[in-house]
Amino acid sequence: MDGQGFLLVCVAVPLLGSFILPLVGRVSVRLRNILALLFVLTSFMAAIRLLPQAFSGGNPVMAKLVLPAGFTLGFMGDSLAVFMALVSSFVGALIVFYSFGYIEHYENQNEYYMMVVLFLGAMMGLVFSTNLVLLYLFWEISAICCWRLIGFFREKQIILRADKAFLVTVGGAVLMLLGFISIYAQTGTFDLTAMKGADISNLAVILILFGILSKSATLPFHTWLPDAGVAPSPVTSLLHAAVLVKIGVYVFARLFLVNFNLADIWNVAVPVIAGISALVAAGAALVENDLKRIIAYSTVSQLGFIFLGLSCGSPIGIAGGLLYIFMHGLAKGGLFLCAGIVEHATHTKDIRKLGGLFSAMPVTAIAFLFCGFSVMGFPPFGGFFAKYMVIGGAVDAGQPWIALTFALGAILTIIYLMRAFIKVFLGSVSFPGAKEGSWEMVFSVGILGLLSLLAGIFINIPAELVDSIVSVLTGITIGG
Amino acid sequence: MNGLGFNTFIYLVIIPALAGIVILFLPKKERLIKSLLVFAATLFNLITAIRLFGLEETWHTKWGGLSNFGIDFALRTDRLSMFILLAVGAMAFLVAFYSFAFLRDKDYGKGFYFYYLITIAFVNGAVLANNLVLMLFFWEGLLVTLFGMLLLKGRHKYPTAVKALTLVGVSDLALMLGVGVTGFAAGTLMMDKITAIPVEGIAVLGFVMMMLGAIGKAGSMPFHSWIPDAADDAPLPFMAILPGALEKLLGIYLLVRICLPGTGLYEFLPHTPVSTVVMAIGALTIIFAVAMALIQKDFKRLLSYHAISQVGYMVLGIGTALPIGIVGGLFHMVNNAIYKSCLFLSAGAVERQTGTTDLKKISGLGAFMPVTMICFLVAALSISGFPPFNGFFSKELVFDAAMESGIIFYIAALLGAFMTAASFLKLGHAAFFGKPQLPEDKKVKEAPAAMLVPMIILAAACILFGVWNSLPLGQLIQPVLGDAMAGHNYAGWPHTPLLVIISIIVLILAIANHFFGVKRTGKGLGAVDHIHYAPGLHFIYNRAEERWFDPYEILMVISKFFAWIAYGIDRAIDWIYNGFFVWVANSVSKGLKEFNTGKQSQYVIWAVSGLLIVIFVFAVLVK
Amino acid sequence: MDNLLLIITGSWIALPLLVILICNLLDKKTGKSWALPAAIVVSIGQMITTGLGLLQLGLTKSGFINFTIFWNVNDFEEIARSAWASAFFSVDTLSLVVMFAIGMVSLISVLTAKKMNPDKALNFTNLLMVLIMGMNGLAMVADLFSLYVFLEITGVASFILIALYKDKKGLEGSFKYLIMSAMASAMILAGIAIMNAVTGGVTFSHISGLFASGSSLHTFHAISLVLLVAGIAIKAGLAPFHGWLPDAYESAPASVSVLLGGIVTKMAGVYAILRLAQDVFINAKGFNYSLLLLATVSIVYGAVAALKQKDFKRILAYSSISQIGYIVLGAVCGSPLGFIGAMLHFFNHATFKSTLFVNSAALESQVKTRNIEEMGGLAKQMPLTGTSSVLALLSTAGIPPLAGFWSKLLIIIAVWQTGHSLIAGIAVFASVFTLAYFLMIQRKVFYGPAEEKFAGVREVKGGLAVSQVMLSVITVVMGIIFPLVLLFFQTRGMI
Amino acid sequence: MNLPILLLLLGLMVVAAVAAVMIRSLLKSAIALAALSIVLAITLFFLGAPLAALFELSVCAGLITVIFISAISLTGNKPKEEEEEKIRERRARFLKLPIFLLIIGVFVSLAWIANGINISGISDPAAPTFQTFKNLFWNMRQVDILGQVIVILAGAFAVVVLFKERDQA
Repeated sequence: MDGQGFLLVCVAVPLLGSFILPLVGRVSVRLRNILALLFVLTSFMAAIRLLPQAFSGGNPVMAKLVLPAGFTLGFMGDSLAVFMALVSSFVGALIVFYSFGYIEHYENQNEYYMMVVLFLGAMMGLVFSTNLVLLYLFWEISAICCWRLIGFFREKQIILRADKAFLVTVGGAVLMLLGFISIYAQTGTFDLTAMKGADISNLAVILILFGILSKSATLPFHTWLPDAGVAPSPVTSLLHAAVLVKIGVYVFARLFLVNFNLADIWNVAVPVIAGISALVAAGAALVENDLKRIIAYSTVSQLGFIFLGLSCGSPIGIAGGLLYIFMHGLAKGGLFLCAGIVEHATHTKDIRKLGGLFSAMPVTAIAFLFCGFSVMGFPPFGGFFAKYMVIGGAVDAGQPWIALTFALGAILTIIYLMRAFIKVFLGSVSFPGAKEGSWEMVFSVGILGLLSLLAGIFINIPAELVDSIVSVLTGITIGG
Repeated sequence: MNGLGFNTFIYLVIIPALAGIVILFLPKKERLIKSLLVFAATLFNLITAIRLFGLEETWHTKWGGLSNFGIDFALRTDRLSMFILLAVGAMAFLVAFYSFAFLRDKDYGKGFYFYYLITIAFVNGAVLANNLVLMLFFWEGLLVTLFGMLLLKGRHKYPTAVKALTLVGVSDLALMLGVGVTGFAAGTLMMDKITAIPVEGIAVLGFVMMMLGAIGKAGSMPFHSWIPDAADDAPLPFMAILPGALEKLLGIYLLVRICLPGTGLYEFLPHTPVSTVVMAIGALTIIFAVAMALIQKDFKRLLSYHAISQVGYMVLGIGTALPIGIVGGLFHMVNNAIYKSCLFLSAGAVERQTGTTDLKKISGLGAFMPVTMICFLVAALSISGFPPFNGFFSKELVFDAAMESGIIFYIAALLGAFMTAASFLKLGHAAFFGKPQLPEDKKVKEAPAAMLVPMIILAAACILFGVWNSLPLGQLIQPVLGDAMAGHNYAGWPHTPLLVIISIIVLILAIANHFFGVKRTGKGLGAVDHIHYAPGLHFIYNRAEERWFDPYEILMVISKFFAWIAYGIDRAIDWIYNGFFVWVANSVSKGLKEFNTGKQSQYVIWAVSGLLIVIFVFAVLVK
Repeated sequence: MDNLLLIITGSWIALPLLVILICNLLDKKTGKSWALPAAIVVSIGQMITTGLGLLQLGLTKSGFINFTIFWNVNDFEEIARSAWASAFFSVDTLSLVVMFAIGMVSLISVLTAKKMNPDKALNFTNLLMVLIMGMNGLAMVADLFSLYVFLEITGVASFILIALYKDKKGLEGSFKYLIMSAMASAMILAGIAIMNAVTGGVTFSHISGLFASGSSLHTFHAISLVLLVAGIAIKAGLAPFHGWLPDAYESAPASVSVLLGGIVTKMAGVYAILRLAQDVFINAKGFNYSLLLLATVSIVYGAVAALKQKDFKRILAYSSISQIGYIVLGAVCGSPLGFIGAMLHFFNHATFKSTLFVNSAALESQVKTRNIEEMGGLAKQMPLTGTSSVLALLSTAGIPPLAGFWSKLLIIIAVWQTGHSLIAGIAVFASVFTLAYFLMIQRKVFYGPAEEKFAGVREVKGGLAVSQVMLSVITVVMGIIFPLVLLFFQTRGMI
Repeated sequence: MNLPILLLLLGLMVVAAVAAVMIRSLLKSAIALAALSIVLAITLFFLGAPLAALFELSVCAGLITVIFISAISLTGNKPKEEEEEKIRERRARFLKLPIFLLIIGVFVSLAWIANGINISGISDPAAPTFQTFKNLFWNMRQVDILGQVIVILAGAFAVVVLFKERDQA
């Protein structure tokens, strides 16, 4: 199979495969689970297979369907896309695996697996698509999946929150669509490759930012994300780590770093928004008492860092932002899965009621701590490099004060994550009968915790990928 | 660049780290193997440091994709780093040796060795690093081992661990920002290529942040308050090695790296505002920490406050930016590492033998533990600045520099010296002299040899470095300053007799004060009660004991305050979605619903109004 | 004209007529039992023939096919040029697309009506055939006056259909519709009369020639246009002419509201606007701008007003007002892309709105209520209804990859491109409201904790189930094959 | 065209109009109105306005009637006594109408004759020349014819659905 084939496999297998899962589920639960995992892994393997060509520096793999009126649809596997696909499909596969243990006692499993796999498929489609409409299409598919998955438990309040998430993200998305349309009105095409390097109006940028910020849960469109914590833990993990919020930052990178020339004003405006978002969310995380909401606010806060890195305009910052996506994916995925194990064992998420779980679930606790350290940015965990590069990037772009703001945000990160950790795992024992989760669950969090550490120690591997993306983005190789 | 350089450099990091990992995977029972492994690793570390001594080399390799952002895996040795490495190696070896005995019957030995070796690896790495980010990597990595070590004695000790993690984390984040700004201001992250960035514009931020990082690691104010708590909650070898020695070494190392005249990262000149600020931090640290030490009633806690206050002298000395001050500061750092470790180790010996370090429960131990007492006395006299122990000489150098920079700093330093002496008089008196008093059913003997040997070596070093101070000064410290030392030599007896006389007067005053206090209360422990319970001071002391001045508590209050504001903003935004939008949509919709009554006449009226709209559009367009 | 074409074109009027004749002339019992199957045959036949027609159309260069009804006149060419002649039908892509939709919705309506008693079934079939003929005629005429005639046929048939059960509500709704419709007729007729007087003719080609030449608007032209716009707006149910629409939809029997909501009011009003915008008032600014305004008002009004409704069908009615706005927007913005969008949205609207009305019928038959407040958690008992309603609602709200997204997208693009960016913004944002009220439906009806009292509820079977599946498939497939649709229009030369 | 036929037609119109107003049953009244339209259409045609005649035929005779029928069928009946009361009232009011109309008609006719106006001369010169009614009706507007057929069908069904069954009910 050639590159194009792998590209299409990467997108199509989970997208189409998801629809047969409910059918298979009627026959055999086990087979359905294995198939779900297989579909996601297929994507992952295909993405790996695309890796050499994407990073060889030559022309990226393309698959196109030429249509009239600038509607040409296409998939392209360039380095940025493959990188994102790898991160998402890998974390996604772990989450699916985790679900085997987590979800087995609940109803609507068929729909669950279908939506999760479809969700990841949409992510694959989104990262590879070269057409704004196609991008929007996958964007909204992910919103649908998100809606169904958040409302998984089918309670009135939960559904209200699912609806809220759907409405806020769609509200942003339609404005983004308007932005796309204004670009279309200007360039006459939706094909990104055909309009590379175009200058776009500030109006279009604002409109697109509405979409990106609402999807990536940045102030003032963020409150749906903490509310979405009512979903099953693998789902929140998926939203926060693998797919949903990453979509926004990916599209930001794809549009504003790769494709269009951004006016200078945005190199200040976006970091300022991101900074406010990072601080406010961090503060809220310190007040919250619901474990998942704390982690969710943490995501909002960390997304601020990612946006800072991507938007500040210096190569090191961009590299940091991309690295941050990777590290945050691993760590935040792990945190939520740990929270899931805790919730599974104790049936509460209120950290005031929890405590002393370390001895009952040591692996989970340590994985939580590892992931937490990565998010806090302590070496030798992976988050350190990302955090440094983002902050250093902001300084490099001549915005030391914004960097200082983010350093304050990072301080708050330490405080709230440690608060969560000690209240849940340390202190007096609150649930004497609590047990460690099933082996699938523990294995998944263990892997994520370990990877958070290994990604820091062997930083050169992800850094190599990121560097090659950045050198494509900026057209130059910095330093030596 | 030769092969030897690389291998030896990198092994300083790799060997201890590998040994640590191996220990982690060894079964709990294999005590001997673990001990041997630790012994071998630390010995290797010491020998390598000695072998490398005098080597000045740089070595660098690409660090994956990071290299393209100026982040190389670059190491170097110069006089400063070799000096620090040597000190680290020596301290690490001694404390490891001590721990074998101390930890024999503790169940957290494995974890301690693991963290211990990793810590040494990281410290070595941080000192060796030539790239600022690489340094930051190792530097901040210590946070994790710090956290782990503080949790060793049980998970209920977490408040201290979290406190330490937070405070040091804050200073490390400051350093992270500082590294970023420094790299930006200098255009490179390679430390050997950065010299004397003028402290102006954006570089001010970089300088301040680097400084915060350095003094935070050293345990100066305002990043100090976890240390006394750790004294209660952490295993004693930890106190001896980390707050007592390695963290000071590392913090002061960076401080000197930043401030060294001529070759430092920043242009740091005497009699400048920045210099004054740094000195002020040093002076405040001395006074407040020692004032707190004065009133402590616990052996380890008292020592831990001294661990803070001594940093003040180093910061003060280096902050003067004068060669004499920097030499003094570095010398004091070495001396402090020696006598403070010795003090902690003796505290450990007391703890191991009696089971407590609470001074109210023990006294007159001198009769049972003479060797410990002698080692303690040497170190205590040293830290109090009695001649001819090493502490005296380094303090005199700092006094000299402080005098030159401003009399106020000198007075602060003197005040500190007075209280240091007073508190150690009290401590020594209470613990080792007076009527023997022991906790029940305890037969107290002298500590085992494995613990005594390091203490004796350290006590001996106190005397050696005092009497023969040209050995450390001439061989180790003054070369660090390089050209700035031209024409100076601070070895030997202090050069300013007047200051020496004043110092001795202060010491005599301290002794007088002690006897006054003992007479008043009738026991050694109450020697400073008249200061503790003095009007006004009493109030402040009480507040301090209630942690009113604890920067961690203040940080928490500020964070909470900020968090509530942020939460308010967050809820307000959420209300816009959950409340406002829904309310508007519902009320508009409700209005429209009520509008649609089902009456035909109304429909006709609307239709007519619609017709009017259409007519209006046409009318506008026709014109 | 070859024979195949003759059969195809002939069937559009002849087939329903034939069914009426057969069913009414046979003995009563047979006629009644044959009525609904015959109607199904007609509907499916229409779907097939329009499909064939589209293929046939691809062979022609001109993009349309003209054909006479009863007989060929000798001097056809001359007559066709005459400003007064309405001697032939003319079909183009638009006609065929809407006729396909007519066939489809009729089929759904008949499937929904399966349970009717035989007497009603015969009457229903008769009127449905009249309605189909009316709508087909509407789709094919090329003359203003004939357009009016078929509008009235459609109207009359639907009045009676609404009142089919002669319950009080049905009669009332029907009467409201009738009165408003009569007002509309008067205006349209007056408009046509004035147009005739000032331009000297009533055929599309004649009038469009005058408008296309760009000559300035005469006052009488303007008056005529005002009357036409207002009249058609009433027929289409554009706000603020919409008053009758929710009442009529709500009060009609289930299978009739499928028809009404899916196709009838769209044919009567929206198709007329599409046709006039495309073929007649080409550069008439007043026509375009006034309808743009009304469309925008409708979009917002319909979406907002639906939020607080309790009756399932009423929500759908308001939703229709909103969706009609989109179609009109695309039709009158003056760009070919927008026109294609409007045409596709017309079709898609027929699909998803029929789905939703079928859902409503299914709920009504199983749960015995249409009040959404009284339902809850039915997705478990009625998975098919639940799923198809989700698909339809997402399509309505314009969420990709469903069909509704693409057509809406084209419309918005066109509106933006023609310089009405503010309107485009409003239109796009209104879809969030659309989503909001549909989410409300989902929340209150399907998606929620299963309730005790509905434990005995079962999924619908038979016609309702078939139509739900069929329509859902169309919605999804249309969404997925959209690129091909676009290619099709390119070959048609419309882009 | 000759006057007598015209007068005959006009007379028929008057009769139909009066019938439309006076007849008790609304349905029959509507049919009378349709008859009136047909006569009017014929008149218009003879007077040389074929197009107007055609539209009159389509609209008034066909559509309007059907709409009336639908409307009537949708509305309910009043109680019998009340309805009769109403009709009596109306009859009393309109009883003078025929006489009044007759007098006016006579006067207008006399005035026309006195002035010697040639009625056949009034025709729109701008109107196109249609060869025959047949051509106009069957060739040029055959779509409308079809429409009429369907309209009438619809009207028939309206009656069937709404009247016939109501009586049964």
